[in-house]
Amino acid sequence: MLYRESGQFKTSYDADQAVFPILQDRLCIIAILAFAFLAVPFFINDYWANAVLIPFLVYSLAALGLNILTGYCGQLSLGTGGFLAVGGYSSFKLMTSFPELDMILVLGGAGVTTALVGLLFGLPSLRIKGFYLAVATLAAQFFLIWLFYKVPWFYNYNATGQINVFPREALGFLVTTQKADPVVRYLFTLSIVVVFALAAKNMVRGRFGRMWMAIRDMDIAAELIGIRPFLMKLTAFTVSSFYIGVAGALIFSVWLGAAESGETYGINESFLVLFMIIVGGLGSILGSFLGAGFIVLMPIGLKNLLVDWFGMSAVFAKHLEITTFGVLIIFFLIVEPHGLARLWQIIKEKLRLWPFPH
Amino acid sequence: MLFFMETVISGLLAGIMYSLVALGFVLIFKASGVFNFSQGVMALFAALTLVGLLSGTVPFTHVDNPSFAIPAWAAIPLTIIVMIIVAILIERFILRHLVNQEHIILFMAMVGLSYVFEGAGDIIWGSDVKVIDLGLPHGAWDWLLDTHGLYIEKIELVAAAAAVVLVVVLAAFFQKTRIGRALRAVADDHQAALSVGISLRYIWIIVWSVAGIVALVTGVVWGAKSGIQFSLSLIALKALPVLILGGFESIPGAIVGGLIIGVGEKLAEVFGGEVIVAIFGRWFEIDPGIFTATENWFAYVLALIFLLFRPQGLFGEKIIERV
Amino acid sequence: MKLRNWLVAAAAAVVAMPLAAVSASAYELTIPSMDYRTGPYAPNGIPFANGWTDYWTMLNERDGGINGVKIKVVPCETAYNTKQGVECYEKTKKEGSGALVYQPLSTGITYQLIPKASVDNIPIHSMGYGRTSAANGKIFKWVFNFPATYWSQASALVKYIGDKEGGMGKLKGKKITLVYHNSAYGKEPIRTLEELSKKHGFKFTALAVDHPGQEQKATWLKIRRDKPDWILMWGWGVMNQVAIKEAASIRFPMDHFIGVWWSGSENDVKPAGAAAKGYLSGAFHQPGKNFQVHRDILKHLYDAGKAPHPDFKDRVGEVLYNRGLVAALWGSEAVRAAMKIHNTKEITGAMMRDGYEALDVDAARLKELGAEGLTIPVKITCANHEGPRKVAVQQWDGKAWKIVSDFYDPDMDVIQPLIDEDSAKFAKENNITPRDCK
Amino acid sequence: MNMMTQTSITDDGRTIGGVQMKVDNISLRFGGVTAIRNASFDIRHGEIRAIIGPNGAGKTSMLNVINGFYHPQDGTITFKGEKRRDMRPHIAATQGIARTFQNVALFKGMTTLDNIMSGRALKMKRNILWQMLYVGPARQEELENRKFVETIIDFLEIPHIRRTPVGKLPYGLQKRVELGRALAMEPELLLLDEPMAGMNVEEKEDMSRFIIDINEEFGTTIALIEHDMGVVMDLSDRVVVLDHGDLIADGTPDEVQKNQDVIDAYLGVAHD
Repeated sequence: MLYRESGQFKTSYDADQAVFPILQDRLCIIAILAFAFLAVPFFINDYWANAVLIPFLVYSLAALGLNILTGYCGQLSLGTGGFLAVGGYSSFKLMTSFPELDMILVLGGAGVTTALVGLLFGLPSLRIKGFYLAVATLAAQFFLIWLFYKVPWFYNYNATGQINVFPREALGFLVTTQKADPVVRYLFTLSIVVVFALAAKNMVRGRFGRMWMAIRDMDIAAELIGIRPFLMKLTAFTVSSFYIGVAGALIFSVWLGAAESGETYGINESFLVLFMIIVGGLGSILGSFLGAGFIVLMPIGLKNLLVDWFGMSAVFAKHLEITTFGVLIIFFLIVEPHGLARLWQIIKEKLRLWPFPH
Repeated sequence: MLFFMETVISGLLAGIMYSLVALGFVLIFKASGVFNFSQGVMALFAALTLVGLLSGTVPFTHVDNPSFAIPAWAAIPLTIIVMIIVAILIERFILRHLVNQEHIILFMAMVGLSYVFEGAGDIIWGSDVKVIDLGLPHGAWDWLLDTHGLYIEKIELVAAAAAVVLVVVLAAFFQKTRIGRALRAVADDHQAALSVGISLRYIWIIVWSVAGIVALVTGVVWGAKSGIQFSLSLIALKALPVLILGGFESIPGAIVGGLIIGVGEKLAEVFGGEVIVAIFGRWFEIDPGIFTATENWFAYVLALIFLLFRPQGLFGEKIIERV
Repeated sequence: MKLRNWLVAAAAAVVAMPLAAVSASAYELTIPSMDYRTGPYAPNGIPFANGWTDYWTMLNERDGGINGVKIKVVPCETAYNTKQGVECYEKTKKEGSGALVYQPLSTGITYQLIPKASVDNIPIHSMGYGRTSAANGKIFKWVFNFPATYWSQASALVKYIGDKEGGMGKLKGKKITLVYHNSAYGKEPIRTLEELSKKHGFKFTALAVDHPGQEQKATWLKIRRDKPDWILMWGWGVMNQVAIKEAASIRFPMDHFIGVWWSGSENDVKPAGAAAKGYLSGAFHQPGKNFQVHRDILKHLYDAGKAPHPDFKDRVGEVLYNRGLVAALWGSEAVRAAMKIHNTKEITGAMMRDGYEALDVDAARLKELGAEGLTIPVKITCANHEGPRKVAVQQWDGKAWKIVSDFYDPDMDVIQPLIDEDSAKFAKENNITPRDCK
Repeated sequence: MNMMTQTSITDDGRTIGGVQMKVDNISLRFGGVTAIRNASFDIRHGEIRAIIGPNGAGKTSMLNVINGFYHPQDGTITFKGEKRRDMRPHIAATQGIARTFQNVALFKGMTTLDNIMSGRALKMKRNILWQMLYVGPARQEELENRKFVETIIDFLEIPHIRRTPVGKLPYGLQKRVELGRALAMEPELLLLDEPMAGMNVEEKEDMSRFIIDINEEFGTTIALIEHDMGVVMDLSDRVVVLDHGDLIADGTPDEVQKNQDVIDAYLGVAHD
C-alpha cells in the first residue's frame, strides 16, 4: 500500500491537471532530481560523464523529440540522424560566427534551425503515410549527411570537414571542450534536458498533445472535429526537430567535442533513437528516458559484464553483445510491445495493492 | 551518345541488382505484412554460409580446413537447407509471438533480427572479407567492348539473368502451385485464408524460406562484386527507395522501381554536376565535383518525388479512406 | 514473470561497471589497443590489431617486458565508431597504472582525442592518419603522426607519377583523378593535390564515393569517359575492393592506379583476383614475414600457444599486420626512451610523450630489433612530429605486395605552408601559444 | 414547402426555427457507382431530423457530404446562409457541425477526458510556447475548458471513466464518450450516425434521453441516422427516407409511415 492514490482528493481542476497529480509520483521525481543535481556531481569522473551520463541525457533529449513526432503524432521517422546533424553543424556555425554568444543561445539557435529544416522535410507528410513516410524521411537523412560533407561553408572551409568545438561558456561557466569540468558539463546537460522534458510534458498533456494524439489515433475523425491534420503534423515535425536539433548540438559541443557528418550522425543514430522510444514506450515522456537508458547503458553494461567478469576476449564479447542486443530487442517487443513505460505502470499497479495479493 | 547509352544500360543493370534485394522484401511483406529490414543481413548470412561450406571453414573457429570443403553442387542445397532452418526458427521464436502486432513493432523486431544475424554471422564465420568462387564471370563483356566500344559488366548480365529466372520461377510458383495460390490467398485476407484451413505458420515458413533463397542469390551476386563482408548487409538501404517507388506488395513494382532508380541515380551521378553547372553556372561559380557521391540520397529523393504524385507507389493499390 | 531474469542481468551489468575500474597491483606498462574487429571495416581492423597486440605480447614472452617491466595490453572494441571510441578511451585511460599511448586507428576518434590528450596527459600516435597539421609539434604537443601524413603521401605519390612520366616537367597537361571516400579522411589530400596541380600544371579531378562504396558504377563510367592518365585513391573498406574491380572491368591500366596506404592491403586486392595485378599503393614499411621479429612472434607466441588470436597465424606478415607491428615497435622504443630520460621504470603518459619526442630509431637500431629494412629510420623532434616523411610505392604482383620504388620525399614547399596555416588556425581557435622549440 | 422564415412550436413546447441547412440536388458518385442521386431536403433550427433507409441507401454518404468528408459532383449545400458544393471537414467543424460515427471513431490511445477535451480543439487558441510553459493564459484556458468538459461528463453520467483509456471501454460507453466529444464542440448542428447501433434496450433508452436533453437544453439541431424505427418515430420531428441513393420521402414520422414508396422500399423489407 506504499503507492496509493485513494485518499488524495483533488479540490480543484488545477490540482488535478498538475504534472504529477499523485503525491508519491511527485516525491519520487523530486528525489530523483535531487539525486541527479546534488548527489551525482560528487562522484562522477570523466568516464561516468563522457561515457555514461552525458550520452544518456542527450539521447534522452533526442528520444523525447522523436517521441513527440512518432509516439504522440504517429509519424514514423528515420531521419533523426540527419536532424541531429543539422543541430550539430548549425551550433558549430553559430559558435564560429558569433564567438561571444552564450552556449544557451547557441543551442536555442541550433534548435530553431533544425526546427525549420524539420518543417521542410515534414511537408511530404501531407500526402505520404506510414512506412512510405518512414522511407521518405530517409531521404532527409542521407541528403543532409551528404550536404554537410559537400558544402564547405558548413565546416568553415577546413581541409577535412571535421568540425571541432571551441571553449565556450554558458552563464559564465565553461561547458565545452575537454577543459571544462565534467561536473559542469553534466549539470549543464542535465538542466537543459530537465527543462525540455518539463516543456514536453506540458505540451503533451495540453491542447497540442491531444491534437497530436488525435491525428495519431484517427486522423479522419480528428479532422472532423476541426483539427487540421497537416498543420498538426507540421507542428509535430517542427517541435520534434527542435528537440532533436538541441540534442545534436549537445552531442557535438558538450559530449564529443568534434564531429563528422556521416560518422557522428549516420543512419545508425536514426535507428538507435527509434529503438529508444519503442523499447521505452511510444507516447510516453518517461519512456523516452527509460529507452535511452536501456539503449545507452545496455551495451556498456554487457561489455563490462562479458569482458571484465567473464573474461571473454573483447572481440567475441562484442559479437555476443551485438547478438544479445538484437535478441533483447526482439524479446522486449514480444514481452511488452508497449515498452518499459508500460512495464513501470504495471509495477505501480502492483505496488498499489502490495502487500495484499488482490 | 554511346556514353549516354552506356550510362543508361549500366543504370538498368544496377537497377536489377537493387530489384533482387527488393524482391526479398516484397515477398515477405506480401505474405505477412512484415517489413523485413533484415533482408540485407540475411543476404550476407546466406553468402557467408555458402562460402564457409565451399572453403571448409570450421564454424566458430574461423579456420579453413580444406579437407572439409564441400563442392558447389552440394554446398548450394546445403545453404538452402540452412536458410529454411533459419526461416523455421524465425517463425518459431519471433513471428509466432508477434502476430497481430502493429507494423512498427514488427519492423523494429526485424531490425533487432538484423543485429542477431550480424552477430551470429561474425561469431560463426568471422568478419573477414571472403571471396566467393562459383565461377561467375568477371570484368567487361570483351566482345562488345572491342567491337562496339560499349562497356557492360558480365557479372551484371548474370545478375539480370538471375533476376529474370527468379521472377519467372516465383510467378510460376504463385500461379501454378497449390502452395503459391494459398500464399496469394493469405496475402489478400488473413482471416479468410485461416477459415479455409490454410496454416499461417506453414505459409510463413515457406515465404521466409523463399526470401532466404532470394537472399542467397542476392548475396552471391553482390558478393561477387565486392567480396563477402559486413558491408553487404547495407545493400538493404539500396532496396528501400525501390520499394517505395514500386509499392511494398508488388513484384513487378520491385523490378520496374529498381530499373527507374538504377537509371535515375546513374544519370544524376554522371551528368548531375554538368546539368547544375549549365543551369546555375551563369549566376554562381559552381564546382561540378560537388554533385558526386549522390548515390546514397538521390534514389530516395527520386522516390520521394514519385510518392508525392502517387502516395501508394507505382504499383500499389489506391487507398480509399472510409469512416 | 520472465522479465525477472532479464532485470537481474541488467542490474548486474550496471553494478559491474564501477567494479571494472578496480584493478591496481604491481606497475605494468599499460598499452590500450583500440581494436575494431567488428563492423564494416573489421577486415582491415583485425590484422592491424593483431600486429599491434602481438608485438607487445611478444616482448613480454621473449624479453619479459621492456627493461624488466611487464606490458599489459588492454583491448577495447571500437567498431570504428567514434562514440564507442570515446567510451573505450575513458574506460581504459585509468586502467592499471594509466594508459601510456593511444593509437586511435580512425580519423574520427583521433579528432575526438586530440583535445583530450593535453588534458589527460596521454600522447596520441595517429600513425599516418588523423589530423595532418598535428605534424607541427610546436602546437600539437601531445600528438604524433610520423612517419608521414596524408599530405606528404599525396605529394610523394605525385612525385612517383612524375618519375614514371619522365620528370616532373612532363606532368603538364596530364590528367590525375582522385577517387575518395566521402569523409574527413578521404578529403585530406584534396587541398594538397590542388596546390600541386597548380604548380605542375596537371589537370586534377576529385570524385567522391559515399560510404560504404558498395555501388560506384557511375564514378567509373565517368572515369571511363574522362580517361585520366593516373588515378589516386583514398578509399577504405569495401570501397577499395569494389573500386579495384571496377577499374579492372573498364580496363584501366592497373599500374597507373595508386591507392593510399590504407587502400593497399591483401583484403583490398583479393576479391578482384588476377585482375588486380599491377595495382599500386603507398607504403612506409615492407610486407611479408621474412624478418627476425616475425620469426620471434611465430616462435614465442603462435608456436608456443600464447598468441592472443591464434587462428590468424597464417596472416602474420600481411601489410596491415606489419603496420600494427611497426607502430608497436616504435611505441616500445618510445617506452625505452622515456625510461632513459626520466630514469625510472614506472613511466607515465607524460613521460611517454617525452619518449616519443626523443624517438630515434635508425637503421642500426632496427637491425638490433630484428627488423632490418622493415621500415624507414625515424627521428622525432620537438617541432617535427611527422618524422622522416618518406613514402614508397608498393605493387601487387598477383600473389603478394612488393615495394617497387624508392622512398620519396614530399614537396615541403607546398605542404609546409598548408601545415603552418592549419595549425596556426587551430592554435588561435583554442588559445594555444606555440611552444618554443629552440 | 416554403418554411424559410417560419417558426413553429412543437407539441412538447420546443421552438423550431427557420431553415438552418438546405441540401439542393446533391449527387455523389464513386467511379461508376452512384451513392446519392439528386437529393434535396432541409434541416430547420432546433429540430430533430432523421435520415432513414435500408442498408446501402446512401445515409452515411449523405452525412459525409454534409460535413465535408465527401465531395459531391453536383448540387449545393447551404448552411447558415452560406452556399457551397464542398469543403474541407475542419471548415465544417469551425462552422459548427459536429458528428459521431457508425463505428465509433474515438482516439483509442487517449482517456475519456482527453477525448472529450480534444473536442475543444477549436475553442482553444493559445500557441505552443505558452503550452510549453503551462503558465498564465495557457493554464487559464486549459482550466476553463476542463470545467466545460466536466459539465459534459456529468451530463452524460460518465465521471467514473474519466481517466480510462477509451480503447478499454465497452461499446455502449464508447458511443457515449463519442457523443461527449461532439458536444464539447458546442455544435449548432449535430450529426449522429446510428447512435444506438449494437445497444441493448436500457442503453438505447439512456441514449434517447441524452439526445432529447441535448436538443431541449442546448437547442442543438440534430440530424440522425437510425435503424430502430421505434426510436426514429419517437424522437424525430421530420424524417427523410433514402433508397439506393434516391430520396423517396420527406415528412413527419406519421406521413412517412403511411407513404407507399417507403413501405415498399423499406418497411416491407424485414428490418432489424
